[in-house]
Amino acid sequence: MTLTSDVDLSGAETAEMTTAVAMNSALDLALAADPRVLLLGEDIADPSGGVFKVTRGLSTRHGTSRVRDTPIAEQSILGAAIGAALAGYRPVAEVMFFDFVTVAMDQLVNHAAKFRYLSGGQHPVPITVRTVVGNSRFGAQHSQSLEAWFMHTPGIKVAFPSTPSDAKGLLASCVFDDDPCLFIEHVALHYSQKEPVPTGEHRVPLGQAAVRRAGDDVTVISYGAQMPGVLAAADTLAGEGISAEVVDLRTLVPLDFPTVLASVARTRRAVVVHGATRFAGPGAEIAATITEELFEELAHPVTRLGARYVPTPFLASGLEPLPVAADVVGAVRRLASS
Amino acid sequence: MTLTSDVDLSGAETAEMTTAVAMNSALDLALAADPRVLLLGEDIADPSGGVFKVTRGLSTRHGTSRVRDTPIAEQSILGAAIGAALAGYRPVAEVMFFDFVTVAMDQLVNHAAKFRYLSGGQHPVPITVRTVVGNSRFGAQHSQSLEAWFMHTPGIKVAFPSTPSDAKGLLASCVFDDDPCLFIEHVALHYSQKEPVPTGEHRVPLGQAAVRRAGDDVTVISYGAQMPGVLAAADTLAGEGISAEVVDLRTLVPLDFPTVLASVARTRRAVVVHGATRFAGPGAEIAATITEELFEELAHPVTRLGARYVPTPFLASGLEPLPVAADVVGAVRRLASS
Amino acid sequence: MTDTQLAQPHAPAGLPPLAVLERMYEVMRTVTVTDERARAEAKAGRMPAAFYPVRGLEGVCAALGAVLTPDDHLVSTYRNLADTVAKGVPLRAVIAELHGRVPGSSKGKGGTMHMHHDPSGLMATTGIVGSGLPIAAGLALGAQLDGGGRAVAVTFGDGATSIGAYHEAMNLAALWHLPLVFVCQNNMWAEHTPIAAYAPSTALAERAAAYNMAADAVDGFDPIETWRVLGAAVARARAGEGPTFVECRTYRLVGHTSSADYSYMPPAELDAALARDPAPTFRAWLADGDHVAPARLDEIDKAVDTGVDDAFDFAQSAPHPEPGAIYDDVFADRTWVEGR
Amino acid sequence: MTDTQLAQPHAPAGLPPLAVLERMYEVMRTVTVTDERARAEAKAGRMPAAFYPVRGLEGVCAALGAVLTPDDHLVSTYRNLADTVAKGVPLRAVIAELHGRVPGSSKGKGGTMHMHHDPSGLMATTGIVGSGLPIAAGLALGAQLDGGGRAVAVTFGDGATSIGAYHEAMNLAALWHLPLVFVCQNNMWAEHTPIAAYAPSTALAERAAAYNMAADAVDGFDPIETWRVLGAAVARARAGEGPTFVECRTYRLVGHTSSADYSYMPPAELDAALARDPAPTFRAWLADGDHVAPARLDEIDKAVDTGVDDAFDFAQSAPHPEPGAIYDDVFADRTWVEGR
Ligand SMILES: Cc1ncc(C[n+]2csc(CCOP(=O)(O)OP(=O)(O)O)c2C)c(N)n1
Ligand SMILES: Cc1ncc(C[n+]2csc(CCOP(=O)(O)OP(=O)(O)O)c2C)c(N)n1
Ligand SMILES: [Mg+2]
Ligand SMILES: [Mg+2]
Repeated sequence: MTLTSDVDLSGAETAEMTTAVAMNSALDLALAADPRVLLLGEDIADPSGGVFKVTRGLSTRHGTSRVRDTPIAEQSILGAAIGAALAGYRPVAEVMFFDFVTVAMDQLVNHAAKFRYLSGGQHPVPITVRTVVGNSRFGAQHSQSLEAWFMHTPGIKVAFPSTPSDAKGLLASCVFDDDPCLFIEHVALHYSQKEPVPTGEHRVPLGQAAVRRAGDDVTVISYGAQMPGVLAAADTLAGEGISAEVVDLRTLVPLDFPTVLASVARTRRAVVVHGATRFAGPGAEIAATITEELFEELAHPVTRLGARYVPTPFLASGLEPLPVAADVVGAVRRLASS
Repeated sequence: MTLTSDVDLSGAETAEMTTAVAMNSALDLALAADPRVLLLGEDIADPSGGVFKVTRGLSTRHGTSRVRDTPIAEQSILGAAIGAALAGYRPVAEVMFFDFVTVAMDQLVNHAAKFRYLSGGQHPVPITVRTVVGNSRFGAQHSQSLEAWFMHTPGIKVAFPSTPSDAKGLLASCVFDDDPCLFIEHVALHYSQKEPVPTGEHRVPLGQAAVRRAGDDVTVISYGAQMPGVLAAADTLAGEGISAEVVDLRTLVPLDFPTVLASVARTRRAVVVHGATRFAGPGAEIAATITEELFEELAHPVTRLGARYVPTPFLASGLEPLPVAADVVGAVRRLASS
Repeated sequence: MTDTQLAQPHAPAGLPPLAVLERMYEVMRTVTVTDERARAEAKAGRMPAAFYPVRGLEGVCAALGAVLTPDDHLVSTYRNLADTVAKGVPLRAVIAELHGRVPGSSKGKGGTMHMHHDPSGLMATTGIVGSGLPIAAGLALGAQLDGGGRAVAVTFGDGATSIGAYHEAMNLAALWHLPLVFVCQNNMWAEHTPIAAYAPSTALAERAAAYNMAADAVDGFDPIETWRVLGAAVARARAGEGPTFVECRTYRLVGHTSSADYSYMPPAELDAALARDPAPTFRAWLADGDHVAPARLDEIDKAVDTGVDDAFDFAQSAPHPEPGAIYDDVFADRTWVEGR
Repeated sequence: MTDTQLAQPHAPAGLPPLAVLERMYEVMRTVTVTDERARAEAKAGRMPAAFYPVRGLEGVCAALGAVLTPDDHLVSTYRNLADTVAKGVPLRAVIAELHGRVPGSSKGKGGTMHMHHDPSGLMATTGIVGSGLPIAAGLALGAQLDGGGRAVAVTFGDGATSIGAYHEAMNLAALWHLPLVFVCQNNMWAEHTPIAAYAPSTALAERAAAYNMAADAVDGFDPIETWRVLGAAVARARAGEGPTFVECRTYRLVGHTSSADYSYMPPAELDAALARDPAPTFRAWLADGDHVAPARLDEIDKAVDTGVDDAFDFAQSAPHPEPGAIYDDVFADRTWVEGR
């Protein structure tokens, strides 16, 4: 099954785009539309155009003054983004891999996420931080999915798209949002899928989940790089006569509880699936909230699937820490069969 | 009601100690017992003896070569601790306030927590990182309770004591544990309470919760600086005829689920209370796990009380982001009355 | 104070004009008086705040305030009273913030370490050592992209030169020729640790020069010399000639916080510094050198004292935020926030 | 290569002894051959690993290996093949790790960026730019507390000099006079960005000297000069005279990763560097100067080629970890881990 965005594209001119190309388009349009948009990051300017080529061509089109290569110094990248935001700009900073935010958490957590509050509303920080979850090909320091840390940090929004169209639409929304946004990409999604994406201005609002597939028996809640596996699992399950509703959260802050709860209220069974570590992960919050709201309706406790409690073992080892489609199939079967 | 440790102190010589003094005693004994124990941190040597005086006298007794003042540079403090650990030492590093780990997350998360794994067991990292949760007197950058981030990071143990005796016993266990340990103190507990604490060697094992108060109607699960309020609430509730069992987790990794589940299996009602932000906080994991294990037994969904989703407002503002005893009383009452 | 001109290319010649001299003195006196008062209020329990005294920095901050305009941006630290006053933040807003009240510069929710005042160009203060520097680099990038003419300054302590964020910001500012003045308020102490105990080289300006930026050291107890050197640095920033590092050598005249002790400070060192207490020393120099008439100085003193009393009275009778205000300003929209 | 002696106080005089020359050549040749082979295996899909080529660093690493003993500790980066080989990690263990196999140096779970080999003193490698430096400072603290005599070295790229961790470690090492050698492998590139585009001053050794530590720059394509300067630095560390920063100037002879392109590298620059390709250049010098007999060099070449083939054969036929091994070595005890 192909993922499709829930945004109505009829009327809009579209082109087949990968996620990387769709993000490139969002950034290109933002740079063209608003002189206050700035890009900062390591190797993002041409000829490199970013290690995943997401910013390819942008410095050539918009100048290296607005699409700026930086030294390898993430504290200064994020600090510069925050400062430029205070000066009226809308910086988009790239942290090459999510794991590298660990060298610059202070700027994001103590400053970007708090300045609006600590200034009594005087100093919002409209920055977007783009970052990438890697995979085990690179080992344990290039494959962590740390969104739970930022869900737990009041003051920063978190988007994690799973389709090209959403990647474009959510990135545009982040860039033009007046709050700091963490925009999470996954290396497995950059070039894995093409779909028609509006060539012009396209936004997907922050805080709206998408029902990717309607179903009656069980609700599967997921986002980001787990979505293809979840949808494949739903296909398999459909073949067995089990109808799974699939909710793609798209943003984790704000998290669209109304959509999640409406679905689970109907199916009375839920599975949450993510690539982040299961223990104290995003699924814990989602499961706890569903349970608080729908305790009487639930036929079963919410099932959580997430990465095992281990540093990521190297890909070549063959060890798999992440939930795969078969795990989802198994979990849904267990819920549906009782 | 006075908190007392569950450790049997009969026989052992004891003295009345505050938490700060009890920790000092643990460090003093560790330094005396094992020449590989080292202390690193800002202002920890005499005459300062640490901003909260926890290390007072230790550099005088054990020398400034083993109790070392450092520059204000947390990455190098934690990196030096990790390196010294690889060289065979047992460093105890101080990060003055928990919020400051944000400048050094990389060392803790990417290196300390992963080296044992990434070296195939060759290079354990037996460091202890002591840090302090402040309060809103200092504002939003000196009052964050970030333990959830570390629960979510495979490879690092997390202790958060609530009593002088546990502070001593857990700190000693951390120092002599072969894995990296994050030992969390709270500024409100350093000098708030005295109790008899063994003057000699005293250890509280990591991963064992303590039942502070037995009860039948509701289980209240908490730890650290929320414990005094929780116990006060239990007193109030007792006056109303509601019997609350109070579990002090003491360590969050490993988290003692057997003790928690045994209690809730009996009471069928649970409230989790912590000073960390409620959203995606430690309580989410605890509530989700309880629900997974005891869904059929639970009379109600688990109630979670935690800090509101806001940066900490300045103390003098009078705004209160944390759950207080009255909130606990209210939550327990609601559960018990239905 | 010496009247000799610095070799500095952009150094303003001679002395500041009378209005500037008067304003500098007013700032210094205000800071001295407010600092004493704030510590007393904290001690008395009327101001439930951690407070970081600034005594010793009066001249440095007055000089910085005198060379910046409200359009220029400033980033400061937890030890920000002198910076905020010098930058022109109304004293009432400052003191109300220290008391957590609604008319505070951050509506009472920021507190001591978190002063923001957009109209005066006070863009942020931080409680995390060194973290203001990268943010100031971003403000300076903004000023540069706006077309120049505006300067950005950032203040920080001697201890901050040890931390990573300092290095990254220095490097970036030098690389991008940012219009940024790094004002190192060297008070010779980082909490209870003297500079020689944590710095392999205490030649901070030399270390800064290695980044390939202009760097200078100045006697921070000499407001006139400081004004010249900071003025030159700001002029260089405005002219698009890149960043400057200025080490202002002072001494911390009181403890690290309002409650800290002095026991670890060598008494002779402290006494020598106290003998140069900036505001009274500057006052004497202004009077003795006939730069400002004694009667005018008396007038300023009186106005300052009245202003300080007024600010504390104002603050202590101002309202606290309504409980519901706790959810304001987490995000632009508070709907989702309230539900969590 | 010049035979002139350096002014360096501890510089060993003359040339390395024959055994060292041979070993250096063996290391360089091993690295060159293994690097080519690893890229080929990755491309062919037989080695599912991100791999960071080291071509260009052969001489620097061989020199470093020659001045360290197995007791000395080394911390390296993701670009670690030459460091690990030079430090004496058995090639089979290295290549098996790149293939994720049980006999790998980290039992196959670490991979390319995470090589550890305690018996050889390879204490860590990191995938985070700059992060190895503070850890190396800690190892050096350990060596110092042990009573000295042992040296610690850390390798890192030119790009790492921009990041905070670098600064903090330099500062700490200078302050504590740690027995640490900072080996900057300057290959003139940080991914696709040339050094001049990110460094306000490319005089890296001068910048290092500002920390008040010994600092030197060396032609990293000259293994003998590099051996002398690194030898002096290690001798200084062993003698308790504190840290040294050595900038080894080389050039990256291939792309940033095994899959990267060269399009952004000025062809003339790359060609000039390739003309000095370390292993063949050193071989010619050894032979032409009668330092090592050609027949002996042929022998080494043959042994190296056989050894490399053997290591890849060994690795590719070695077992993967059992599935249950995923829970090993998170903590000392895996009980709790399995349940999560
Ligand atoms: C990252 C970080 N580490 C530690 C602290 C605790 N701390 C607050 S002030 C201070 C001393 C700073 O010294 P210096 O930079 O000289 O400034 P001063 O306080 O003397 O003005 C320290 C260590 C902090 N706020 N942030
Ligand atoms: C903190 C951090 N930021 C960014 C990266 C991505 N990255 C990996 S290698 C590299 C270039 C490093 O350049 P240099 O230090 O010169 O070493 P080289 O790769 O040239 O050996 C970058 C930016 C990283 N690994 N860590
Ligand atoms: Mg200072
Ligand atoms: Mg390089």
